[in-house]
Amino acid sequence: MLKDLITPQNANVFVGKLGDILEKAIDKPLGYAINWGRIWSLWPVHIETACCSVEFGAASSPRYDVERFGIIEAFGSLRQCDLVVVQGTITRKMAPRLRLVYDQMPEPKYVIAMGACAITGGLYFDSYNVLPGIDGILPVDVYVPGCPPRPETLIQGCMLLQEKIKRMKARKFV
Amino acid sequence: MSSPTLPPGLAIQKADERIMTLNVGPQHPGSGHMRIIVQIDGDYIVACDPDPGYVHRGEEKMAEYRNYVLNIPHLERPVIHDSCNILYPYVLGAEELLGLEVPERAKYIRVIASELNRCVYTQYWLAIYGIFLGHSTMFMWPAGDRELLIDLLEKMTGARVTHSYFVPGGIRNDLPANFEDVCLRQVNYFEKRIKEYADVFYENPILISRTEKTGILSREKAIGLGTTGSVLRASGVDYDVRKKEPYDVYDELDFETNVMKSGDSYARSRIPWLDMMESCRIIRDALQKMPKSGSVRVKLKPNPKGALGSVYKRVESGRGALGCYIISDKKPEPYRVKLSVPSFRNLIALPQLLIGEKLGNMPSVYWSLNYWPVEADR
Amino acid sequence: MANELTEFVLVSVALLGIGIYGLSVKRNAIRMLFAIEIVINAANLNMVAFGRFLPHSGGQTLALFSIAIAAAEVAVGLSLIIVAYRMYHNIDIADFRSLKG
Amino acid sequence: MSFKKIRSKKCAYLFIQKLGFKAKLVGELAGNYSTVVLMFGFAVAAMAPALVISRMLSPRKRSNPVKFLPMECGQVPTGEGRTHFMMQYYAYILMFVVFDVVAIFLYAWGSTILYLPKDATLPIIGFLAIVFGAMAFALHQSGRRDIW
Amino acid sequence: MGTATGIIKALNSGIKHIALKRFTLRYPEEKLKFVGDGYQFDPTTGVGIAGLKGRHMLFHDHCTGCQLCSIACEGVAEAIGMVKVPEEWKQNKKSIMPQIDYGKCVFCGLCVDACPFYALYMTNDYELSSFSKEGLIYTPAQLQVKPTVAQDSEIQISARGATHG
Amino acid sequence: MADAAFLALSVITIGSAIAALELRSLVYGSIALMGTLGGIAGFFLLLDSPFVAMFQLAVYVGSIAVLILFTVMLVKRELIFKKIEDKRRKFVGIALMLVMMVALGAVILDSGIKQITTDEPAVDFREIGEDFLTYYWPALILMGLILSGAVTGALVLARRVDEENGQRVN
Amino acid sequence: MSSESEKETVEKKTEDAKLTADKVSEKPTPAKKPAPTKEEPELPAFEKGIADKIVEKFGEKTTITYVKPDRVGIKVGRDDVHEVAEFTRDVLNYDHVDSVSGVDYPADKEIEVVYHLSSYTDPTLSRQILEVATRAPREDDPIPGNDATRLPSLRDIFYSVEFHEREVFEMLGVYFEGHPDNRRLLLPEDWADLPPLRKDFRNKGR
Amino acid sequence: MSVIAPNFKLSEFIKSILDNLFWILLIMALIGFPAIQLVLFFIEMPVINGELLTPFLALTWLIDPSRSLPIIKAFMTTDLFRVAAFPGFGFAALIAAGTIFVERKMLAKLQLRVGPFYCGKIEGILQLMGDGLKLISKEIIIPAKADKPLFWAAPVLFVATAAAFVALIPVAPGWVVADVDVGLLAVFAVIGFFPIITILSAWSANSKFPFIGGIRALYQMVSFEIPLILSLLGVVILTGTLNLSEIAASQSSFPWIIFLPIGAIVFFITMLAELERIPFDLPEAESEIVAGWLTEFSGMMYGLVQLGTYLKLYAFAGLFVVLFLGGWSGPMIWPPFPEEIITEGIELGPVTAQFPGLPVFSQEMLNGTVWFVLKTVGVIFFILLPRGVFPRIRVDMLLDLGWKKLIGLAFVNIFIALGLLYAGILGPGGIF
Ligand code: SF4
Ligand code: SF4
Ligand code: SF4
Repeated sequence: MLKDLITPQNANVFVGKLGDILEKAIDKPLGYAINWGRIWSLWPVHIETACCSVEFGAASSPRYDVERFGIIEAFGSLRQCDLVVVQGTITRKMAPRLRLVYDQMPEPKYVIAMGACAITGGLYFDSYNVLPGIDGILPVDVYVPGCPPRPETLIQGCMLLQEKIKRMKARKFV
Repeated sequence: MSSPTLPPGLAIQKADERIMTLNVGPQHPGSGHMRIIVQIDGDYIVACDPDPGYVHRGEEKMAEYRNYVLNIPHLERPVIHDSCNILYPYVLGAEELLGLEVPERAKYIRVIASELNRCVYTQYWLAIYGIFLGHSTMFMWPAGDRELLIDLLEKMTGARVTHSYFVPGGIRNDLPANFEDVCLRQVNYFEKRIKEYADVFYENPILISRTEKTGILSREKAIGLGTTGSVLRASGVDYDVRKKEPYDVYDELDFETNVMKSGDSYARSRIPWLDMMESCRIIRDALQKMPKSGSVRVKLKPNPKGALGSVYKRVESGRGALGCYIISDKKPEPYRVKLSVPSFRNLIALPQLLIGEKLGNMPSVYWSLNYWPVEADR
Repeated sequence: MANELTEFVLVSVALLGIGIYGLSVKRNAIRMLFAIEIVINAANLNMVAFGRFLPHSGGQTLALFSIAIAAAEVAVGLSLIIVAYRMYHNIDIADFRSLKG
Repeated sequence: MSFKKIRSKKCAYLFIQKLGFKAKLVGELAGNYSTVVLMFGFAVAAMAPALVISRMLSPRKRSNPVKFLPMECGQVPTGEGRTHFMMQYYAYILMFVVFDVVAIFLYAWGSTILYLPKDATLPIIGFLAIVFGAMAFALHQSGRRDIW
Repeated sequence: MGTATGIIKALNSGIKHIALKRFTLRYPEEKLKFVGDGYQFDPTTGVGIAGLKGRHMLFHDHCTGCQLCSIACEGVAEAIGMVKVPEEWKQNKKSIMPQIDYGKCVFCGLCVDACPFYALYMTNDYELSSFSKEGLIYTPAQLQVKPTVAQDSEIQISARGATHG
Repeated sequence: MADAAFLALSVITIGSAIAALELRSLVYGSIALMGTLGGIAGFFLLLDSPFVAMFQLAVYVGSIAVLILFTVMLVKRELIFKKIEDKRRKFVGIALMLVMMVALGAVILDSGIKQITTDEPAVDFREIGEDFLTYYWPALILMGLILSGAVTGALVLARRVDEENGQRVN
Repeated sequence: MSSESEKETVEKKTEDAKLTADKVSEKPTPAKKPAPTKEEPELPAFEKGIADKIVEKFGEKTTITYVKPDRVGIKVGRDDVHEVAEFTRDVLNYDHVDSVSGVDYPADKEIEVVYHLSSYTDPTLSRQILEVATRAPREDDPIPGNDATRLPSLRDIFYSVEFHEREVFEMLGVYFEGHPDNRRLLLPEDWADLPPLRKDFRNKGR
Repeated sequence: MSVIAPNFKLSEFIKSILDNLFWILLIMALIGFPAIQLVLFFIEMPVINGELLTPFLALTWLIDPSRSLPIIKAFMTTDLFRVAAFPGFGFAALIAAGTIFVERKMLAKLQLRVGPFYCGKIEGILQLMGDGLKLISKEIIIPAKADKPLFWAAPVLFVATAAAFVALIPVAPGWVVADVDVGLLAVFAVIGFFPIITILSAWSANSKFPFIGGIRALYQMVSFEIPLILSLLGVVILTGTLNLSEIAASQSSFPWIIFLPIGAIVFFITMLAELERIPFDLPEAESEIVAGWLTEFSGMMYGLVQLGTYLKLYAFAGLFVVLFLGGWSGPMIWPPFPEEIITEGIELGPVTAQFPGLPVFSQEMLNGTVWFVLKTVGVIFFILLPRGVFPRIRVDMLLDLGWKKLIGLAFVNIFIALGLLYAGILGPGGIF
């Protein structure tokens, strides 16, 4: 009787079940931990596209100090970054470069559209050289309105992004 | 204006082999919103080609579709942290075209606002200069102290940077109650703070040895290239529009212009700092001389029409002389608005200064030109 | 096993052989430099080994001396290679022969 | 010789508790150094899994060939990455090779100086004088731009 | 020696700053005060001067649906669109009111200047970030909400540096 | 322990010596050369001469290998990956190598070297310095002269002669 | 040319404007500080002198558009602009160009390029701006660089116009002969439309 | 519009952890213990307390805490413990992690701001963990034309070399991973590996900016190696030994920095340069060459390089302490263990368990470690401080400084040491 049970098929099934259970067991805490890490260590890439970079700079100044949230500004290389803050107007000259920068960044990566220009074109809705918002070229996670947004608004946007990351799935598969 | 020659010992045998072309920008911590294509031979820059235009938004074209008032939010966008100054020549020109007369008190408030804005701009510039030199504290201190003045401007205008404060015929709203005291207190503290920068920045031997004798712009070259502002004054030309062609009430205020002879990056970076102290002086002086009450704005008709003709007005902004050329053809919209911006005028000096320099000097020389890419691109 | 002199000497002989092979076969100037280094090292190994087994400080002293000379030799050798490379844009010894005229 | 004499004479110099341990058997001393190698190996063994785990955990998208281009400031890169490129300071590396030898050589002298008579310093002074001469010349040369 | 003293001076100044107070405004806990000393903001109605960079506030009982704000905004950013409001509100005859898209608005305040009936004001409610573009469009009903003013920090200057308190 | 170390070191040293000469890429060749040099340093350690071993590591691996790598990176990319050798001489070279190794090995195994073993304590490294300063001091001075000559000569050689018409075209 | 009548009107208007401007500038300085602005009545004479010098030298080739306090405007034909610029630099001591603006006049089928000259070295000229305008023919179907819209470049006289002229070239399609570097500056590399500052180039929705 | 999944709850997280615990225990019971027993049967066991460690004995010791102490003590004398935990990798990594946190907080304080604050509730102490977790779950990009083996190996080798450097630093009397009689030379030998790894990784990335950065790093490290070596010669002359433990022990009465301040200053400056810290962070000068030789490193590779950098920082600071500040020597501040603990051990309240021979470490060792750590932290503070005060310098200035000024000063230092020795102030028969 016991011999009947121990067959290769059953063993396979058993191992498969064990694997499922293990994956389920590991998945959640690991995902939680990874997401937690990602939340507190958003490193924005150093790309300035227009005048909103002034307020982006102000956000990392001592008065607002985004480093409190683990956001460090001084990263040179885009290979180490995971957040694109599109700081304002995207002109037709800048758009391909922005896309390239986004493409070259490692996964996972997030996009914040900062300023009216980055969201819809803002003031430059009728300009000949400005894209009407960056939705066409990048998948945006959080929109931060304003012209330029106050640093508080940007920080609030970052907090929203953290909230969003918390609810994302950390990995596709082990 | 002879073409720049290579430094001795840098004649190149086979150009294609030893020269490396670097794209500095637009995603580069040391480029701002532009691209500089540099070619280096070892450690020396042998060719440099600035490539601006990444923020070219067609402001001048759009200004032709909007009337004199609706243009205001647009025309301050090129330099949002110096927005009072960049609006100033436009507003002066529009006033001349529309035949308006500004109340005395508004003139003083304009001067105060524009001086505050000059400091705000310069502090931001200084902060970025720090980043370019690899000095993170030099970013943080000015960027933090700048907030003191931003706070004042916020009290005056309600906005942190894009104030839209100057309108043809005066200013948009009066000063808040009790503003003078707060302003005096914060400006005094601000002045004390920027004096503390001397130890860590301007008298720091490492910074001095890094920037002194690099990127030297001689007096003749500075004049011939038509540079302006701190770049010009660092090369020994005493030219400040506020002194030479005083607008509003600058001729009644007491201030000096700062001139240095050496024309190197150090002088170019030090002049704006000295200018900030003068600005503090101007602000205090203006606060004292300002009429304590009175109207601040002449009422405008809706859709005012400009007189036929053209005006060219200029002011001294944080970066240098800023001109605005307006042509009007008796319509509510100006026929043509041209901003002659100091950044664009100073950009021409960049290739001249960089060729023959070491690669390590590139960021400091570039940013010492007091260049704001968004303004140059308009 | 390692307590005998012979093994060390044999290793050094093997290295010497490899070095001589490299010197005779390779025409790449840098490779030849490698071969020379290997030969020098074989010699050093011998010196130190003998110095250890006939306890005498001379072995180590000479080895130090030899390493120092080798450094000097490499500096000069590489400079020569660079000069030759700059002239001929190649590092093939056969090309350098025309140096003599 | 003199060294042995001083050692047997019981050094009055109290800083030194013991003189170097001397190996009787061939290869005995090497045991001390094995821990350095062990540490090296341990670090490799501990850190390589970090990369493997990271490779396992991280999301990967290789659909985009642009991603694997060399990074060049948001520009599609041009030209060769490893060009034949040199800075003007090649002379310093040449100097390093020679003076590194000299500098470490001085340790052979420095660590023995306590056990030697004073006149044994003379040769090293001569040696240093020669090397100083060479170094002055080399530094003078290396200031030139055309050395690479 | 000048170099050495310069370096020592710089180090000294750096160490001195470690003892200074921090300037940081801890944003989510503290918020900038717009009330009082010098600020042009009325806490009771929640409205400020036209330049204030916060979202707008619409007083339904004043708005006549005259579209002047929308026309003013056309030259700036085309952020205001007039939308139908439910008939039962009975605020104005045409029952249209401005709806503002904050994805476009640049907070210039020209619409506030343009409104002849004092129906539109700017407030200090700047926390407008959103996950989606749709979330940035504020309908007349949303615009009517008066922002809460629980903000109390301002710059204070003491002997140990400027702080927020 | 020492035996195992000896075996491993022999394999590393000889293997990487062959690799240094035979690997296609010069950069990998330099790395293999570093392996050889490090292996020799290991032998020195086994022979209880740590000073020489560390000297070997610091000088050979730390500076000579760097210089070689640097020079390798200086040459053109094609040349790094090109094998330059005489096909005809290859077999002659191998034969030469084998003959030499066999002959020398036979001589060594035949000679009295095999009898040399020792129980004496190793030579302390301080004696090296002592040697240099007392008995070998002319050699020390000579070494100073050689090093000076080397650096002078190398620098003079490495200087580039400017070409007059070498202005760049842009 | 049809612009003459317009020019006259401009002159009249500017004179009116000047009067009002005088009034404005007199008012705020009643008796506080007489020093810096005292020579105001004489100034137009000074500017007149500048204008006269140019007219004296070039006669018919140039026309004076306006003379205002601190501002003089002259207008030159495209063939003489080089000469006039040389004269202003060498004799009148204007040493750099503040701005170069291109203005499109589709009605006149012309494109005007306005140089604003000023001086750092000459203290008497420090308040002055000399406006030198010149016109190039305009084509309705522009092929920037390859049509009749051409002007001589002033780069060999005023080095500072280098980037300005590049900008005018791409914004209005005026090709500057003798400019060493007539490349694109601000617009994207793949811009294939009309030069954007021409009046017949319309922004979207306008 | 992005869809947002329901929030992840902490309670679920805890529950899943409990799940995991259950499974781990189950697997341990079913597979782990039998495996351990098997291993214990077949492997030669050490003799502890005069008893051969048989599997049964080991099991009893596992159950009775007081009897397990000998095992721990025996384990602590093995090389593995030294390498992995106390003076070796674990200890160094801990200090490195602390350094990163302190650096960020201190820099922030100097710049009048807060620094990491929200991560980990209390002043952001978990910031480093957050960064680490992020980096480990980040994609690693290998550029298409890169030399893959070298590119992968470089960060690991970097950490490993730094670890080998750490191995040479004595922490307390007798507590050093490798007690080597030519320790100082071994240090130089290990330092010599860093430029090679740097230039190889830079070359392998096949990109322009890393290559320039790598070459800069090479120049920098190489040029400052000679002043580094020369500046330490003074100490060697005065002590006559190359063993780091002996050098540290020789300073029981006074540290060498009193007699050789110039050497200490030169060593400190060269240390900054070798560590690529501001003002000498040219290889990573982000405003000139993006991130230097780190430009192409992404994800955990970058993390490893950072770890290596900070390990190196700890090692250099430790070396400075050992050579110039007297290593572990300092007045005894560690309270002596009460007599009964040493003889009888501790009695633990309700569950009566006695721990005889409890103080695992001796009092001297703990005191020495405390002093060593204190001094090291002080030195690290001074290494970190320039980052807030100085800008970056330029390559030619750097080379000039290294080759002209520092080498000259180092020789001045050597002659001071010689003078002290021959004037009879120090050395055999000297005053001190
Ligand atoms: S939103 Fe405003 S501040 Fe930001 S880029 Fe656009 S115009 Fe500039
Ligand atoms: S808000 Fe004011 S301007 Fe706008 S529709 Fe209402 S009443 Fe008219
Ligand atoms: S503030 Fe300006 S942009 Fe915003 S709705 Fe009003 S007019 Fe339009």
